[in-house]
Amino acid sequence: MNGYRYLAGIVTGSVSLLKGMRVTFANMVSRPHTVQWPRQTAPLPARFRGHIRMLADEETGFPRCFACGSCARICPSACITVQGRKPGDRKKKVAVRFLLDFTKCSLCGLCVESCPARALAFSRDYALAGYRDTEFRTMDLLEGLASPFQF
Amino acid sequence: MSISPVTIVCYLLGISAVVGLNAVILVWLERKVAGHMHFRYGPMEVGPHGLLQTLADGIKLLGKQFLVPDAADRPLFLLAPVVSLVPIFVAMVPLPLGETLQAWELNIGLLLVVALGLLNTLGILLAGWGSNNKYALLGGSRAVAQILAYKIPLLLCILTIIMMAGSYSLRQIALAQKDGWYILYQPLLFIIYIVTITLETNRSPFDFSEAESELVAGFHIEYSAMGFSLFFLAEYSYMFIAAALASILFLGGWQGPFLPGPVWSLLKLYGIIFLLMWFRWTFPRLRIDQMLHLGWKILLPLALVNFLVTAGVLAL
Amino acid sequence: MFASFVHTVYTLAFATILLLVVGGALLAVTARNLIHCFFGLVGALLGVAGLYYNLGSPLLAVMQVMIYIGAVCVAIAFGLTLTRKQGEEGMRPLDIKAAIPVVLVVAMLSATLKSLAGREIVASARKIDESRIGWMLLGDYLLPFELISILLTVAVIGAVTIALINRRI
Amino acid sequence: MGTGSTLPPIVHFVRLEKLLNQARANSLWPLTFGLACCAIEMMSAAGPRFDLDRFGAGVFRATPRQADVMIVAGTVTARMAPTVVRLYNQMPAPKWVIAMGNCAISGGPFKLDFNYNVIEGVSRLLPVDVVVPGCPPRPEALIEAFLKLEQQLTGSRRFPEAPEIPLEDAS
Repeated sequence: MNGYRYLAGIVTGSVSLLKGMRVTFANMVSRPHTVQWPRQTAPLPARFRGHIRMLADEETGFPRCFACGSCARICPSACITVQGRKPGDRKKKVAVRFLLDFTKCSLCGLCVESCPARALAFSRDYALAGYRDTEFRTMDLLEGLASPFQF
Repeated sequence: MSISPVTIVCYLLGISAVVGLNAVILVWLERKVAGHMHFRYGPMEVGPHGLLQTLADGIKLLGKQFLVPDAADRPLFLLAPVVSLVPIFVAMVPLPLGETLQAWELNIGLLLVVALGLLNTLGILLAGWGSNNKYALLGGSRAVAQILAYKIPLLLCILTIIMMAGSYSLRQIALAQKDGWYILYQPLLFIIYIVTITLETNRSPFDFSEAESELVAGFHIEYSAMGFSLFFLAEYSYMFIAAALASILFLGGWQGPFLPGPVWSLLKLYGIIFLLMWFRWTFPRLRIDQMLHLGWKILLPLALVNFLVTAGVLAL
Repeated sequence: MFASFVHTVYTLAFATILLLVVGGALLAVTARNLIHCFFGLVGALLGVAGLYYNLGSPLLAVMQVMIYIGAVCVAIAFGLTLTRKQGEEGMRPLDIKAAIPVVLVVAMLSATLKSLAGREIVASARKIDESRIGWMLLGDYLLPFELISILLTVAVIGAVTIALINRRI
Repeated sequence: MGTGSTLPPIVHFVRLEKLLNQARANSLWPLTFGLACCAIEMMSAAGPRFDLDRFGAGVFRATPRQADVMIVAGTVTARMAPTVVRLYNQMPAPKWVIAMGNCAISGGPFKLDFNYNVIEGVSRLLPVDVVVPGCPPRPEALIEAFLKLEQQLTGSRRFPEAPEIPLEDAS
């Protein structure tokens, strides 16, 4: 009986090993799942959160932000610095400085939710890397937007 | 004793070329096989399909700093990679890769190859002790425990083949299989032999002496740059030798229809190496007691029974 | 010119083998570190294999490597890796007891040399067939062969017994 | 060449160094070393979808003696800091550090006045070559870091810039 079990163990063990080898061989001859970034791109999820960005007003092209500071107040990591001024002809303030310290941000999204002007959104910058951390310590979100203060 | 020094130098150069080229090809192949078994590509960007990857690795390792730990046993530490590499140059001498492609026909070629193959453990033990590192020492002592488990089944396999062919000469053994390869007569023995060479070449699932998840990197934990690459070279060359032996002992060596001899022997050889790679990327590592169980309680009795049965059949 | 070069190479090779034997043996008995002793022993045995080859018996040389280095030394190494580092201070290489083997070796060597004195020593040029060794072992020398195997079995049983003393299964 | 080597060579061989740098850039073996959640993204980068091994950087070595790049992936606590430094010191000379994730760059969300046990950026301990911001960064960002390192070593970029993925491509 014992001898039978010994031999049966060897046979069943070998069969199970062969089954495992069949799986890996099938893997090997099937098509790889790799997306060859950066030559190809894998789809990003629709709700992907990159660093926040500032949206522009459709009419004027100025930043939507009126520097109320609620984002800076609610941010748990204190990564946002906002300053605004009133342009001469308007009632509302417009942001003149909007700095993000992305190295402290943990993408919780409280700033986006709390913004009364809906001025903030998540960007789709997914592959940031740099040689110095200072590039990301003060990211100027107003870059590229028009400003009413260009004299 | 009538070999001129020029011939010896030519042989040495040829064997060095084989050792180097084989390692370059095998490392690339291993990474590609591993990649594809994981649904990946493996090296792609260095050269077409990553063909130059190993070259880049080699040049990089040449340019790295070679560290000798302060507490290491300096002479032993420096000697270890050399000890594990040098026997290869002798063991490759009697391997026939073709009708005429053989450095030296030796009437005890098989014994020489097997004896030198066992010296690999000495290099590992030397590295393990010389590094003066607990993981390295554990790796070395595991390698010694391992050799005790696989050596007797390995020698029994070889004895059976010697008995069937009636010669120690690798060339004669290959020629004896003109009418039928020994794998047809001895399928069980072939399986035992493949398992023992997996043990001999220290490859997963039996890579106890460098078990990454237990011993960090085992015996070569303290080796950087060239020391490490010499160990790497030795490991892949031992794979080459073991696979070449398997192809000669069981698959008729260079003999086969249509294609020229060396092509056949390389095909068989790399087929067996692919089998070893396939094992590596399929099976998880055993526990050491399971390995000893396998060696002493399964491989040894099976090889012994097979040996006795073969002897009986041959005597009749 | 060429022949003399070959001759020089062979002489150098022989000198290397001698150095390996003598140096390895000296290292094996004088080194303080146990593992250095072990590798001295390995070197000496390798050198002896080289001597066998030089004497025209490659089979004996290969067997020397396979049995003495591949088996005996590995068994010693297995024991070494399981021993604890203990009592290293007590082992002085120049103990008074070390004189005993020295005296024995000198006596044996002088006796051998005395018996050989005056005779001409010729290395046997006759090639020994491997199969003849097998026939001799299983024919004329069957009794000693079997006695050795009994001795080995006894040694194995003894080792198992010693190993079981502290186990209490 | 930055922080790559601890001792600059006395004599420079231009061609040899170019060759060496090409080889180094194409075989950056990282250390198997993860500290926190970013390590999951690091593993993902080595996995089938992104496959760091395509660039020759997929050989994760367990021992620092054989590694070239240390990826500090996660929060460096005060308790872990000596170990991180020790591992860095154990690596042989041409070696680089990638600070992956906000915690490794600046302490991230743990950078608070009353937090006593988090090192505010691994650059206080080691010379950092490439930073990868994000919480955690995507695997592509880690690959981008390797490409940046390669760019720094060879002086030119062999690969296309990171392509934009618009919202329409989302799955």
